[in-house]
Amino acid sequence: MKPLAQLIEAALFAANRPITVEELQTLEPDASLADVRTALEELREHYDFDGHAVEVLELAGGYQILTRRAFAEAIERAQFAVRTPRLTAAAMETLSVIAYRQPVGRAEIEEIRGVSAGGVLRSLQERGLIEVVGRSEAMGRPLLYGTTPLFLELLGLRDLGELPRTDEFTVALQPHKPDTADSDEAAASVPAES
Amino acid sequence: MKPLAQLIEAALFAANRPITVEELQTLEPDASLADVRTALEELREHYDFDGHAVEVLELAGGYQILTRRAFAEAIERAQFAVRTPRLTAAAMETLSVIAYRQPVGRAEIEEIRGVSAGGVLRSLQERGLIEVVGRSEAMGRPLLYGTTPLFLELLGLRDLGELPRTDEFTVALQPHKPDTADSDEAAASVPAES
Amino acid sequence: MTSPQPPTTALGAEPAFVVQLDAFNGPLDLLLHLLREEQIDIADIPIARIADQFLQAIQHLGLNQAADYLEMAGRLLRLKAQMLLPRRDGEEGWEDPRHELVRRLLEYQLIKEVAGWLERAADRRADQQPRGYLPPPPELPPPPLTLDLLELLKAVEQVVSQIPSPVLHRVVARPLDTEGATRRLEALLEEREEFTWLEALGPRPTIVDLLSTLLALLELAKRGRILIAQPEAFVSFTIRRRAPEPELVPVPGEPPTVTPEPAGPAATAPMAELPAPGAVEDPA
Repeated sequence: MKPLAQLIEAALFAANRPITVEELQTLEPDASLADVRTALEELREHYDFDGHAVEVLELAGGYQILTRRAFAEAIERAQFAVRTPRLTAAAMETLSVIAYRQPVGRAEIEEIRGVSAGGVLRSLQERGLIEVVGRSEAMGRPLLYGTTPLFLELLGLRDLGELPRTDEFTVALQPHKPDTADSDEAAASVPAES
Repeated sequence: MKPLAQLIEAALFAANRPITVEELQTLEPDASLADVRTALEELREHYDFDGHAVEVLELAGGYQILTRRAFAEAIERAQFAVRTPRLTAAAMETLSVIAYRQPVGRAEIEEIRGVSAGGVLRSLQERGLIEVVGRSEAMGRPLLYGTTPLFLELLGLRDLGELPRTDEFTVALQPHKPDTADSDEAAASVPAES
Repeated sequence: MTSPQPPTTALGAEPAFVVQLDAFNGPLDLLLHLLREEQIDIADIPIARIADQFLQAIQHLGLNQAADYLEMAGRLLRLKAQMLLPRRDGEEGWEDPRHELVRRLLEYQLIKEVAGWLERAADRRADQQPRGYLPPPPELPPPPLTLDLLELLKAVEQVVSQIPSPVLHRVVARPLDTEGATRRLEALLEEREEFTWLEALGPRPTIVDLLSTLLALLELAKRGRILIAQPEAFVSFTIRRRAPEPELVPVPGEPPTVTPEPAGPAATAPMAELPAPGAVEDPA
């Protein structure tokens, strides 16, 4: 591996979060951003062609080394690592509203979900998944929330543009059997309206 | 790389501690301890000959993947690349209230900013920017906060007297029409009194 | 009563309707569940039936959830009432009162779909582990905190701009036209020997007119030009020219002759200097 690729490997390995190209550039001030990108590509190919169990992924606006999905089960079985705990359904719903409506205030979130949102918002904020991004001009100047880079990291997304468009979801409330695991197939087959 | 070496690479990468050969064996029950050792050796050689920035080390009775010593400096720099912490808007606002009103209690800060201040006060205190300077005589004898010398140091001020007077701000504290957005022009044209 | 935990079933004919509310993320979620259980087309929700089922489902609510569910219960009951209102066939402007509820249900359903997608994405991501072991970071001085005066001042401005401007009661000085009122009264006195308070006020008096007239009257009485009397309680008092002997209430202390004080302070002073009521009657 070339020296820059080595430097980048060491940095990505040591950092436990996605690192941006700009941050990586500070490792070698003489290198251009293009050099950094080339070295990242070298590292990525190296991992891929040599059959490493880890890969370089683009996540939340940066790059991170993660184990490949194929080894998830083995790692979990051996209990060498703890799987990130799942969010509650309430937290996921709240995140969904914020992800699609950001910047969005608490009142709108509560209106859409039909329940008060204070506790969930606080806990999402504490986990670093959402943050206050401003204040509305509306009465009382309520706080507005948006998602953080950590949110993208949690979902394995490069950026918010990777979220599906809402019209790609089906909202089928036609009568159907309640117990079928419907979401995936239904979404694929039924075209959504507006 | 052979499948067992891959499994071991994934496990060592994800593990949060050194892993013993016996533990690694649980990844592949069909493999013998000798197989595991051979695979570890394969992995180690792979890292060494391919010029990776990481290596397999035997540590505390187990095995770990760590960055090579040669990259310590680069990694340190990578840690520096963590964005210099800035104060959040909430912290800034709280700090400004304290700077101008000190000694000031939490209730007054919350009254002025319209939001609860507990978390922000704690973090400002942890950063050494504010400190408890006394207790109010009011009911419950609440703590009073003031700014620290570090606060002055960071701002490059000799003393608090060097803070600009509030009437030098564009948003004048003088009473003015509540509903006209007059702040800028008004402040620019009308000389401040006193 | 034999089966201890009947499965979550919607209300058929059975009264044994058990819904584990903890399983729902709020009233909309519960409502969606009821609609699905009953295989109801969302375009045509039988509000009365669904409202009853909803009420039954939330009967045993814990207090901490109650507010959200009760609000929905209220909405449903109002909808139920609205649906009962008669409407003319083919009426143009009639809007289905269920429309808003349907919109919210669809929106919430969408959010649930999105949440499901996010959850699957998070699950997939959780299949990939980041580096597990992180050695303690080298002892570094904490990075310098970025803090500059400009930012602090911006924050001050931000705070200051958010302080609501105090609502001040604005006092508008509206000068009383006592002199005008005096002239009007004098003109009236020329014409008539006696008139009532209401006549003195004229048609549609403003509060300023009223006060001006009152002050003018008191001033005239003080100067001995008029007599003021109220025949009985709660009736308009009468004003009489004081040419002959006083037979009504005499104004004490003032000679009925020409007074050297043409207009006392009360006649010209703005409202703020309005003398206390006793001051005119009792100059001693």
